[in-house]
Amino acid sequence: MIVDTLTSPIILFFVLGFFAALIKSDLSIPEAFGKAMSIYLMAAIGLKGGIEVAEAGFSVQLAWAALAGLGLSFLLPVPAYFLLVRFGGLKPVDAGAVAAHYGSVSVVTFVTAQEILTGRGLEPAGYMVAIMALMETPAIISGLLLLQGKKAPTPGVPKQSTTKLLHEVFSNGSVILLVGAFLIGMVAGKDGFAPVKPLFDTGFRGVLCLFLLDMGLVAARRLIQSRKLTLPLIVLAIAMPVMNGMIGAALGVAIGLDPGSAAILAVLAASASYIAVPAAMRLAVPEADPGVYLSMSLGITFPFNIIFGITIYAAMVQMML
Amino acid sequence: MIVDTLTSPIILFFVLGFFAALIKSDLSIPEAFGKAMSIYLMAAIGLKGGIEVAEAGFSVQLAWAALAGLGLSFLLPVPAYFLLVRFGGLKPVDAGAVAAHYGSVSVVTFVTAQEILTGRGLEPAGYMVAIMALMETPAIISGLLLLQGKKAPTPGVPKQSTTKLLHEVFSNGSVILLVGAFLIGMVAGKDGFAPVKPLFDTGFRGVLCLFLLDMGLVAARRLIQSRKLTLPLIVLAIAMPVMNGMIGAALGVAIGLDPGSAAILAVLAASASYIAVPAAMRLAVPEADPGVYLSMSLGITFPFNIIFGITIYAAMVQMML
Amino acid sequence: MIVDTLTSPIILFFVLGFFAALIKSDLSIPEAFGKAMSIYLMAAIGLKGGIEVAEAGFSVQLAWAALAGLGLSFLLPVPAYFLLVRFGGLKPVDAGAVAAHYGSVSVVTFVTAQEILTGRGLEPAGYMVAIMALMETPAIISGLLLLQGKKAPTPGVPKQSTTKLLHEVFSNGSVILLVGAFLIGMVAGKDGFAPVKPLFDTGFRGVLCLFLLDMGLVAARRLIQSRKLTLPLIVLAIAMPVMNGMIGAALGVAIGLDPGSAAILAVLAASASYIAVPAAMRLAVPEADPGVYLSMSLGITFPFNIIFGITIYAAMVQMML
Amino acid sequence: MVDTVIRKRIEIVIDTPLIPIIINMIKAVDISGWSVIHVDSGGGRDGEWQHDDVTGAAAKSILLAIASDEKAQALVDRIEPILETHRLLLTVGNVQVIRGDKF
Amino acid sequence: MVDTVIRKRIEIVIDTPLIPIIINMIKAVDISGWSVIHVDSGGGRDGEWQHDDVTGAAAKSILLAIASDEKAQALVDRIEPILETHRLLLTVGNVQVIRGDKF
Amino acid sequence: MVDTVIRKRIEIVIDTPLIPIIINMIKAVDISGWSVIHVDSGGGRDGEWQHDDVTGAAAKSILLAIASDEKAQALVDRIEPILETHRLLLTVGNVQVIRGDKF
Ligand SMILES: Nc1ncnc2c1ncn2[C@@H]1O[C@H](COP(=O)(O)O)[C@@H](O)[C@H]1O
Ligand SMILES: Nc1ncnc2c1ncn2[C@@H]1O[C@H](COP(=O)(O)O)[C@@H](O)[C@H]1O
Ligand SMILES: Nc1ncnc2c1ncn2[C@@H]1O[C@H](COP(=O)(O)O)[C@@H](O)[C@H]1O
Ligand code: NA
Ligand code: NA
Ligand code: NA
Repeated sequence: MIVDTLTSPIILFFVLGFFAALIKSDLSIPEAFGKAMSIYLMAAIGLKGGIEVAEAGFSVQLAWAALAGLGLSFLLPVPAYFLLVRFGGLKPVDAGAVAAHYGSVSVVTFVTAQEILTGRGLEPAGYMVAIMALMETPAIISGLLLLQGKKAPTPGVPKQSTTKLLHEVFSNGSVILLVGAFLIGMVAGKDGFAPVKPLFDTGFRGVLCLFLLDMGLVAARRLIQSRKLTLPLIVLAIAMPVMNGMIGAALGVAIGLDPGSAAILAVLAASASYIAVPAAMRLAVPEADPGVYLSMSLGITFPFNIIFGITIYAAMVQMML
Repeated sequence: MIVDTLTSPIILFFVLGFFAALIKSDLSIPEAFGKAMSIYLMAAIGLKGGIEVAEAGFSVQLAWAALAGLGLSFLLPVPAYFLLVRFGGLKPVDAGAVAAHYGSVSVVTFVTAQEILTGRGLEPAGYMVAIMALMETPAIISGLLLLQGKKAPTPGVPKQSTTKLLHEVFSNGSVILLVGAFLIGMVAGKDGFAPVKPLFDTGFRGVLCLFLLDMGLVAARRLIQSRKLTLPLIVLAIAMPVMNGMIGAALGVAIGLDPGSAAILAVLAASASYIAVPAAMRLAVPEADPGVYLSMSLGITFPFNIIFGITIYAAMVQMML
Repeated sequence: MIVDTLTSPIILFFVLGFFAALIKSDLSIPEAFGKAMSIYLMAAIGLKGGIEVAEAGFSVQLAWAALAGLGLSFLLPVPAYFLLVRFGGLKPVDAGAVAAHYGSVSVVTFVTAQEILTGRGLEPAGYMVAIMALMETPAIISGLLLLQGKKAPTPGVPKQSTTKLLHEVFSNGSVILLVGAFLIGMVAGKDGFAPVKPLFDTGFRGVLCLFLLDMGLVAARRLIQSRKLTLPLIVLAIAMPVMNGMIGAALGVAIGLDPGSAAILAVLAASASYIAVPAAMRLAVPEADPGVYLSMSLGITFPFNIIFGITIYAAMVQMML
Repeated sequence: MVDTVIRKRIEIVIDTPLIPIIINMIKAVDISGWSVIHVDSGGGRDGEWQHDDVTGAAAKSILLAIASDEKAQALVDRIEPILETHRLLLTVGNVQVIRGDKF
Repeated sequence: MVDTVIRKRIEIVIDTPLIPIIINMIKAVDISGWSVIHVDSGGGRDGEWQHDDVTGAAAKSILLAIASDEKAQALVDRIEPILETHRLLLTVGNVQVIRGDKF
Repeated sequence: MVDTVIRKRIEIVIDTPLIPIIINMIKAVDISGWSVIHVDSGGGRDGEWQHDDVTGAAAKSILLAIASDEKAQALVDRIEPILETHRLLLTVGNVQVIRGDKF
């Protein structure tokens, strides 16, 4: 199965980007193009999920999956935090910030997993994209709760008020776009979607290739430029996703999800955020070192998940069934 | 019909953007991506119009429509100017600048109307895109004529020469692109267009969705940040398009255009520029406050036209027939 | 045939851009969009070439074509250098820098030629895209060798080490992307390509139109702003591509390439780089005046090749057969 | 010849996500405005970085504000405690402006 | 050690569409060059703005020009009358340059 | 009130492809960091240019570095010989910084 994955153009473009950055090529994707692709991808998966839910209707599974997703995002940072402090040797502020990343999710890992699983006949349910949106932000709150009291208030700077933080968390651009496109998909339905389908459906995998090329470059550059990674942190950046993936897989199977959906729940649990959470942490815990959390989530966990993780978590689910 | 409009993904993406900006989400579309989409859309509608004219040939209607368009763009600023001074309480420089916006047209409103009307079986004639290009700039000249003498010459700054201004007006990027693509469509014809059709035709509605998402964000942010809007100005920003739309509809019906073309002429009359004219006014009348004209045309008239106006103007035409 | 070319939308968009810049229109394509399109085009042609080679297998022709390409890129700068010094009146540093441009290739000229030749039933072999990648960089080394000793070392600045320069040459972004996409195409093959085909195949010609619009603008602006072009340089900027094209055509026919491949080899020989080589020259020979080499390659040779050259080189090949 | 007065030119190299914190301070000390300049790349104790990175969390900008001596001092006093934790680089220079009363 | 002389560093925060007006003035007073710096966002008496806006009419830039005392003064004199109407923010500072004769 | 010291603000208008050469010099004289500012367009003896150009070979940037007198002088000495050949525009100004020991 790993071989399957490794001959898929999507993964190969990621490897190409990663390789180009490692040999210090000057290949680079303009920032605006990268952002444009991520907006396109989020709109496309949101729409697709919404249409599928409009077709299939709400179900008990959906409710269970939502609960599971919320719970995972909220609780996974807790063991992560203690591992990061004890085993990783991080200061509490840094550990809290990193933990929030591992509770939250990576949209690109989700999309890549969806493509790979669908290619193997394990298509996840349409509502899983909504579950992903749900999982983006609880981990941020959870990470900040872990830091409560640990963080000396800086003189002269008023503490971020909780309502302000909650607002930031729920009005986060990617959450709004995912949820908004999901609702548009539900309202428009299959017929309403038909006219816009050529862009959002047909072009999807090709754009994903180019976006993963970009992510490969970004991940490898982050890895090269990071000076904050110690061996324990590298180990944790692989062990935590495997551990979280296993918990996600077990939970998915336990609540009776179909194999594809359970696998994608595992992928979501295993993946670590590198867009929404870093931005939130930068603002809420500026003392935490972005060099640590970006290197771990983007430099190690993300490539690990794309190349090996997805296949591993799918295998876990199939062994548990 | 309003309900129809409100379940179209195109409009829903606009509403999503508008909503995101209202709740102060950090969702944003990179500037370069927005410009890229508008270049794509203009090239696509230009090509499409040119091909249709190549098929249908020139006609008396086309000539009448061109005359009507030119006349509307040149004359609509006149009543607008007096309304803005008397009822809106604007200074002459500001009133002249705003009036020019309402004589000119909005490309996105045109494209959205074309999609919505086509969806209802009221497809406008292909040449209407050329009429739109014709209508972009006369209003600028008209607005400046209204200001003749009203504007104290600033010491040390040579007056903008008229030939220089005319050059700027006719070499305007969007006019060149629209007219150029139109001519390319006419030269290439249906067969020549076939190889490039997949990009320009198939992807069109999807790109329009994402572009309206962007426009929703921009319009709402403009509305929130504006401090120059008074109640009379808000009323005028809705009354002027309705009035202009009615004039456009009547003229379209009077010169014997088919219902779709008459409706789109009404939409063009009703729409207000927010790209070509602001840039020209900024340079020609720097004393005019951009806060006023952008807030009115982009913050109020544009969303009003997209969500309600298009349907209203189409209904006007159908009542007049 | 020239007429054929001149009614193709691809060429017409180039002419439109060129015209818009000549009349000093403010039409402009955002830098990020231009770069995005060039990344897309390189990925697309790389993939396509790789898939075709995967289908057709390696062949003796491929090996001969590779040798021919390498030889052309490495040797064409030599006569160019002497012409530029003797006839063009350039200083040695400038002549060396310009010569390197004419040994290397222009990706856009290649792609445009491929489209035009395919449209005439002269489709080049798939492997020619790999030959293009091979031809990008030897000319840089060759140009620098010509300058050996001519260039006074600047006090305080350590000479660029050769290994560093070689690294820069081979890790060049466009080489990596072309070769990488080519290999991905070979690994994925026709079946693996199927899911990403809609983006890379269907949209290709349309994107090429918009990219040539951009290139038309850039080329004409470069021509207008250049103050370094003398009549001899203008003559050389047309004579050198014709001469190089003839050599390429002869070599292609001599090694037994099919007419399409021979024609594209001629196009490659005739084309001049305006991305990889200028960047390399700027860094390796900062004393050379970029105004000279960009004006010649981008302002004159590029438009000449797009509008007339491709047709001329194809005709040369057909006369030689 | 036009009359000019001396004002302070405050320049802060700052992580883009942290800009709102400083803008709040600028408003608090009643400085009349600010501009955010785009920084493409850079390097420091923490290594080098480029702007073209999807996360945006590591992007940097320059905040520029022109202010009177007094307001500049008030801003510097507020920023000083977070200078190290927020990894800011703050410089203050002198410039001449026309109609200095508006700063 | 290299010889340096003092020249003026003129910095103008300006609406992007108005740049050609000032460039004409720069040329008129014979200043040798200028650079336009990209401004992402800002705030002032008129509220806040972002650059990422399709209209472009509200975008701002910074015009930077290095010039001799004399030429700088000539430029400032020309700009002064339109400072308010065109909503410019003009500052002038001192910098050292090498080979000052070219400014 | 916070203690400040005077440091040098070095600003270099430079062709973007040449930046690595100067960064090497910055590192060689042990200056602690630098920032690269995005320049959109400009004009000089060689005519005008815009940034939105696919070649990238003609794009310009501004390199900004804050440094002590001594290190600034060392950098200027290194740059001086290539000032003309590499078409650099170098200016040095004075700014106040807090905790000047890190520069
Ligand atoms: N004191 C200031 N320092 C730096 N930039 C300013 C200042 N005041 C205004 N600006 C810039 O100039 C623009 C227009 O200011 P205003 O005319 O006050 O609305 C603002 O959006 C800022 O980008
Ligand atoms: N006096 C100046 N002030 C600010 N920028 C300048 C000045 N002179 C030149 N430049 C910048 O340096 C670039 C090259 O100048 P030049 O070498 O004179 O062609 C110009 O395009 C400007 O961006
Ligand atoms: N001396 C300096 N001059 C100019 N910019 C600097 C300097 N030091 C640091 N920076 C900028 O601030 C960022 C963070 O620096 P640091 O905190 O030292 O890693 C760097 O990436 C640069 O963009
Ligand atoms: Na997770
Ligand atoms: Na109108
Ligand atoms: Na060549």
